[in-house]
Amino acid sequence: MNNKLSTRDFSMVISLLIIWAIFTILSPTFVSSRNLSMLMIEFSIIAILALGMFLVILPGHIDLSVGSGVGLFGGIASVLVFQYSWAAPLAMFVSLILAIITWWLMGMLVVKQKIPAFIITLGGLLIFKGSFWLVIQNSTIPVVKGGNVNLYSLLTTYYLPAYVSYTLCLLVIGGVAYRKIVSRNQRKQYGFTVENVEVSFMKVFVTAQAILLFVLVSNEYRGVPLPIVILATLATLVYILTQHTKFGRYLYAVGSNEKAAFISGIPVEKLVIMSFATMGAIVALTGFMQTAYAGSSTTTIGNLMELDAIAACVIGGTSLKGGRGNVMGVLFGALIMVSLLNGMTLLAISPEIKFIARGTVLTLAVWMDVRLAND
Amino acid sequence: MNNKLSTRDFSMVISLLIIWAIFTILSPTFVSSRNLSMLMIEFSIIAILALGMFLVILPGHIDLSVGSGVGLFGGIASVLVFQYSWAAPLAMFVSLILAIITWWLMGMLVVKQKIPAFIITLGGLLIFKGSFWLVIQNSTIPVVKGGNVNLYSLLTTYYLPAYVSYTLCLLVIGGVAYRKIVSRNQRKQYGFTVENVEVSFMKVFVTAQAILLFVLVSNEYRGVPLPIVILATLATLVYILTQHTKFGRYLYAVGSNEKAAFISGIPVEKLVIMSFATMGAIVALTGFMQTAYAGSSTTTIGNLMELDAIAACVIGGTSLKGGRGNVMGVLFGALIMVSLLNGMTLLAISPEIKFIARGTVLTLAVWMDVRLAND
Amino acid sequence: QNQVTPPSNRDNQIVIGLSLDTLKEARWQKDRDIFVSYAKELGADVLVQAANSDDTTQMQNIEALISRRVDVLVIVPHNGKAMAKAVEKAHEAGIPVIAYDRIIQDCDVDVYISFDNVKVGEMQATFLLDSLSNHGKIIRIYGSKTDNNAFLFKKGQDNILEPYIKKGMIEVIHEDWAEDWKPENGKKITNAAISLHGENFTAVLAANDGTAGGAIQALTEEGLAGKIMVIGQDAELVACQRIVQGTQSMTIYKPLKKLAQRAARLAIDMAKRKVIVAQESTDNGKINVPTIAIDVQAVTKKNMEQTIIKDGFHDRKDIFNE
Amino acid sequence: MGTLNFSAKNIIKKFPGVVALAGVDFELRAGEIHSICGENGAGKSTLIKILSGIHPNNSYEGKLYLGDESLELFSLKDAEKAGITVIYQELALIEEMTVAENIFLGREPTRNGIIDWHKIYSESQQLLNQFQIDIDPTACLGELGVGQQQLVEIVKALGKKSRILILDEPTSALTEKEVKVLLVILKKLRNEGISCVYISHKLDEVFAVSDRITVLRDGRSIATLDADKTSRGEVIHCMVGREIDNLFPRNKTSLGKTLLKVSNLNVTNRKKEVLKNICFEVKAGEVLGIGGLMGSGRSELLLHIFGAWGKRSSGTVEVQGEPLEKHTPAQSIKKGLVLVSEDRKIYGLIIEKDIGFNLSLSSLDMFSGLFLLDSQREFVENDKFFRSLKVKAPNLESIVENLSGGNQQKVVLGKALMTDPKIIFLDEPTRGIDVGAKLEVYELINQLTEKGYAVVMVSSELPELLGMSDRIIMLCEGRVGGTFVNENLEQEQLMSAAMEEN
Ligand SMILES: Nc1ncnc2c1ncn2[C@@H]1O[C@H](COP(=O)(O)OP(=O)(O)OP(=O)(O)O)[C@@H](O)[C@H]1O
Ligand SMILES: Nc1ncnc2c1ncn2[C@@H]1O[C@H](COP(=O)(O)OP(=O)(O)OP(=O)(O)O)[C@@H](O)[C@H]1O
Ligand SMILES: [Mg+2]
Ligand SMILES: [Mg+2]
Repeated sequence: MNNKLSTRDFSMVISLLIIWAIFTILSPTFVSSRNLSMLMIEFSIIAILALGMFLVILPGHIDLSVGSGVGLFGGIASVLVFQYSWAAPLAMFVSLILAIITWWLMGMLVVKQKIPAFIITLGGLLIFKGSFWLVIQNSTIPVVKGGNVNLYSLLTTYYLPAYVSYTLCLLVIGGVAYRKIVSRNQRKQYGFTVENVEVSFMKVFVTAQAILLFVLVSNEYRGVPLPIVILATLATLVYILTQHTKFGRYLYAVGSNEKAAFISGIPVEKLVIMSFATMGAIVALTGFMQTAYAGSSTTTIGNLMELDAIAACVIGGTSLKGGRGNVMGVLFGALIMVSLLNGMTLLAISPEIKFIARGTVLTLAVWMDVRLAND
Repeated sequence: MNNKLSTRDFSMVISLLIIWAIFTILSPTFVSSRNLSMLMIEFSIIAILALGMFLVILPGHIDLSVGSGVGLFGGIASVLVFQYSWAAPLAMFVSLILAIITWWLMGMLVVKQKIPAFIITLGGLLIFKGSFWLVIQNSTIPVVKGGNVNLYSLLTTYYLPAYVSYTLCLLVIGGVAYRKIVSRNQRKQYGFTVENVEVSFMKVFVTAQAILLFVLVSNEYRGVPLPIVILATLATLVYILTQHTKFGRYLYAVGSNEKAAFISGIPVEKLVIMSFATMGAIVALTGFMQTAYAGSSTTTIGNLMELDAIAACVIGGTSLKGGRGNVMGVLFGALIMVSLLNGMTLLAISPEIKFIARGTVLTLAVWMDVRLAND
Repeated sequence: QNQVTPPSNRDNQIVIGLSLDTLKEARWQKDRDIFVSYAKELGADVLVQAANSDDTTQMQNIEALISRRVDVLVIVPHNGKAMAKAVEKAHEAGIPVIAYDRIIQDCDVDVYISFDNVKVGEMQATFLLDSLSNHGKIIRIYGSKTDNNAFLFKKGQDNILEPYIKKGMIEVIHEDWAEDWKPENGKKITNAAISLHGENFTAVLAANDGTAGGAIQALTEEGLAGKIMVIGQDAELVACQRIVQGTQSMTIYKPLKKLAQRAARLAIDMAKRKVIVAQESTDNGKINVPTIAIDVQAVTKKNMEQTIIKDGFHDRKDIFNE
Repeated sequence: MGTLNFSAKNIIKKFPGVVALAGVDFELRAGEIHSICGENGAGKSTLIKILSGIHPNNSYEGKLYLGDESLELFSLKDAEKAGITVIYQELALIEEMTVAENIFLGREPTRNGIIDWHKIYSESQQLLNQFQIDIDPTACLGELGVGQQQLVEIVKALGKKSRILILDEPTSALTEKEVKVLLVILKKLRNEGISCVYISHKLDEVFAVSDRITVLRDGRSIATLDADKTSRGEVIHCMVGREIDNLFPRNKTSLGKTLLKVSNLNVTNRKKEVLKNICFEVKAGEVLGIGGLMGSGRSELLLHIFGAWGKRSSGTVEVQGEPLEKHTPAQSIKKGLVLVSEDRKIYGLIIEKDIGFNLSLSSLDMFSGLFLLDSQREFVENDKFFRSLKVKAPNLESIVENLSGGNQQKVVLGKALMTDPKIIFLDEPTRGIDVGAKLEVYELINQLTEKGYAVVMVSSELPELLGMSDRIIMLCEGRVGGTFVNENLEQEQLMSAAMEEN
């Protein structure tokens, strides 16, 4: 069920198509392979953060601190790389660990001390911002010493060579098909009704086409951007996590009825702490990508990203009360937000209008979503 | 019930005293009459907004849009005054009405369309910001034409003449004493336990002293600042509203169990809409005061004020789930926040540290609050 | 030395209040450090405030400084119009005010000392024209539309460019405001321009080194870095590094040391109620403010040595990161 | 090893202000069904919470024993390890999840980390079949009625294959039919050597299944009786400390004019026809009983008339001659119509506030002048109801959440009555309350009808319907299946009306 399309999802597909249509009409460049690649990179960054946010909202909490977190942990890494000339991987690893610990602590405070996540993370927002500025001394810290490249800087600038992306793409399609077959057989052997072969085949086929098309378009420019690969991997993980593992299902359970979950013997506290820790890791990852994207740590990195992440989740039909939402939705939500911004930048629309448009779309999308959910 | 002092309130008084003590030691100027007046003005502005937020959180909603609202409706008024040379009172009145309508609409969307307030007001945040910049064309619009004064500019710059404040102060004390006596008699006549006379007297006496002290100190500088009078009035109103009227009772009921409230014949929807409308009025008022304080509408007016307002409520023991909290708490919360900022500014502490300190205190205060609530 | 000192400080210790727009950019930290250390040499104390580019905060900061009874106020207004009120308040308290780097409008501020931002914009434009020999397609990245300094820079650039744009010698193929001065926005804007118009443009005129950095990031990824000239301003360290690497063509160096030290001396003189002599004057809408102007310099690979490094604004080894 | 006695010795449990248990001895023999009876607030649930580790070992005095060695429970987990499974008074299910997921919640089978959904679905199907419960395991729990959810909860517990099963009022939301199913299941389990603690206020169930009965009163264990050697009378006597001869003391009153008239009412919800062509009327002084199976639309009917549910596609509702449509509960109450809903926790009470707050909630108009509330008068009024309803609690300031079910129910009733209504809708008014409290509710109904009020009472318990109502309507899939005047009626007649095929 959770993996079948709902009116909800349709509503989003529609909004997305509308937005794309409008921009394409206003400026055909919008669908140029180059711009699409750019869009994909920007999309990956927001979407990854949104996935993390999803894992926190699912059990009914929220995280306002991710924005400044992105700045801080991106900053720590670049300071280590640029000023202490550590190797990029090491620097990123350390910063990652720090982030996980920090969020783990916040999670502890939330569950053990029963302080609402809203507050803890609001506090975090302020503390991380301050620390961030201290760490980079309000200056500009590049992610790599003069002009050359490292793992850090490549995060958002590397494109897969054609052959790699084709192999990958084949593997993925193969995987999907295999999984389909397996689950069909399992369903058979358990004597469930099995959708007839054509349908299954179509499903796989369509998926395959979509992926292939994407690879082709990207290769037209420079190839599949690394960020999108990272996103794809993470998304798949989170999908499996939330739909097909205990941890994920428990997140839903806790989100929709904590008391019941507890009585059913679910380790509520551990669960929440873990979801926060995961968020920490994702924040760090986003931090690296966002900083790499800007090329250097500056005081403004990450500003308001928490809002974008939350918006993405909510537009994607995640309930802020917890217990409802799914990965697909979140991805769509993020894609809507990003397309909007990218398109408007392409049209050099003035900031005032950008704000208004963002606000309107956010509200409309959710409104549409709610309407559809209610009939 | 709610007007008895709880451990909660004590926890706040203590935190406040600690903060004040520290600052006074670090810089005696902190308790200079001038600085206290300044502090009172800054306090009034935040506290007023926080009271509005309180009315929205009580029935279980939240408002993220107040920050940009403050900017926008302050801006509208000053544009009308400065560019269209309207009379200040008229301009403010119009802007006020607009604000009320806007929030009334947001309320409608929340209750009729069932869109979570978090989203609506997040949308509002973006839309108002955009509109604000449009309205003032990213420029700086003074609240009054060249150098002279008007009702608008006086909002934060007028100080009551000594004799007025003394009369006021006497009236207030009289009122308190009278109310005390009345309620004692009523309790007697209904045969409830009555606290013994000494206690009652002490209470009144202490209040009286506090007020008197405040007036004396203020007069040492320029007199009681108008903003604090506005705040006092509003606070009293909101206190009566929430503790001694049907409306207030209903707010608590809806906040703690909307369904039951509805079945019990409470006009839930009307109620929420009204609380939003009230918020609108308060936002406009805050907008005027904040803008008057800065002397002119500029693009940054109101930034992040929503966070301060929410923080004030939460520090003051208001539950974000709704249904719990009281005016006294909110005032204390606001006072803590403001004292902190004012003190650090006085010590010329660098912004980074300010952020960190704010975050820490917010978390600590709430943590303390929660701990005390749990024992 | 036998001047009237305000009653506030019983000891003759002079206290200067320095209210900065922001410390978020490296440049202002330098201002602060130089100003403070020099003032100390001259035997004065300095209270520093930074407002995170927020007018209300800056008002509060100044209120605080007045509460602390400083002898003189040095203000770097985030927004020249908004700080008029602050000046009045200071004067009510009998404290003289110096406008530092940015004029404060519509009030009787005592002195204005700066290299003004309009001039900076003009200088950028002039350099652009010279090195393009007045012809070419360019991208313009303005600063945060909510920050009126962005408008000052733009004004300066326009003063020079307008005629050429009218004549069609300079064609602006893409222009946009970088929200919040964010480098990534500078990058997005540049990307948008490339997506729209391909690679046929010759220069990017950015509002500061931060946004310039964003633009260069985009160009690098496009393989255009170095081929297309990028102009910024502020002489941030990274900018200087880019200049020596050749990815950025020019930045504007504002000899902060001169400015800050001059300002510090000025402040102390005013605190001692000495008479100030200023050649120029600037109309701030209310009065003609006595003005002390300090020249700015365009910095390129060529004159890096004579300017930045000579003044010790940045160390050579940092710039060439050896 | 399913053959060990589970016993509690001299348990004392105090809560701030209340002594919930003041020395309880309880022994559960292997392979017996042991019922616990007691008034509301006698301490049954509290005892259960102790037996299942919710109130951890150190939070009370007394000891637990499994066999002869003492058993220390600090958490649910411990209890589960010891083979103890509990079904609590309030459901512990996730509405958003499927039936199957709920059944396996907390113990999902996994294949190298991945949940084996197929296994979950097929096994839950088997479980459901095994107990002849026909619910689709892939259905979303939220779509089921309370009764069916209750069954799912039970299946979930049974699925854990534990040695000791504790059920706290499992049947409060079940229909006769579902109850029968459950009782069969329990007996089956007993024969498999699983011992079981059974709590219910429905004595006929208690006598139907239990081997022994322990009676609690005011937190003390009064007696432990062998089911086949004792009688209802004795049990009730132990519970309430006095004889109760007539369980249903309905005394008819002369009927007045028609107060409520409903004619060909059709109601839809989410575009689904739920109530079809319903007609009935209620006269002053009359008690109209409404029966039917779970999901037959009884609560929905009341809720709609009250203005709290569904869209009316056609038909009229008249209260004292005036039509009601597109109205809100607020308006209904003004017109003299009140509803006491079936789920007091969700639709009845502001659980976290005190008794006074709740009692006066619907009647604040009475106490508010232009603007202000007269809290003194409010208090006096509250106090009147507090006493007249004999709510068992320290005072008006005590928090409703800490009251036992029955007392909570009284508070809800008090709230309704304070609005001084003409017509009163009671939806399952005696659900989960004890004989004594029931009696009080019935007395109340009598008083009301004597005062010339009209009462509409929905109940799933046929005896109650037959005992208390003057006329009875049986609903069947949203239609009126039959209307009866309550004279020498038989349960069978009602049942057939409720299930009659159209
Ligand atoms: N998150 C879930 N919650 C509840 N049921 C689920 C969930 N995921 C899958 N199921 C159900 O479990 C069974 C097997 O699920 P699975 O996704 O492994 O196979 P499937 O549904 O055939 O896969 P596909 O969605 O590709 O057709 C199906 O009946 C599916 O509806
Ligand atoms: N958490 C609590 N805090 C304070 N008092 C409590 C708490 N839980 C129960 N009580 C009190 O303990 C007593 C026993 O409550 P309990 O729920 O066990 O009664 P019960 O026998 O289950 O009644 P019912 O049949 O209505 O469920 C009641 O007086 C109740 O008010
Ligand atoms: Mg119970
Ligand atoms: Mg029902």
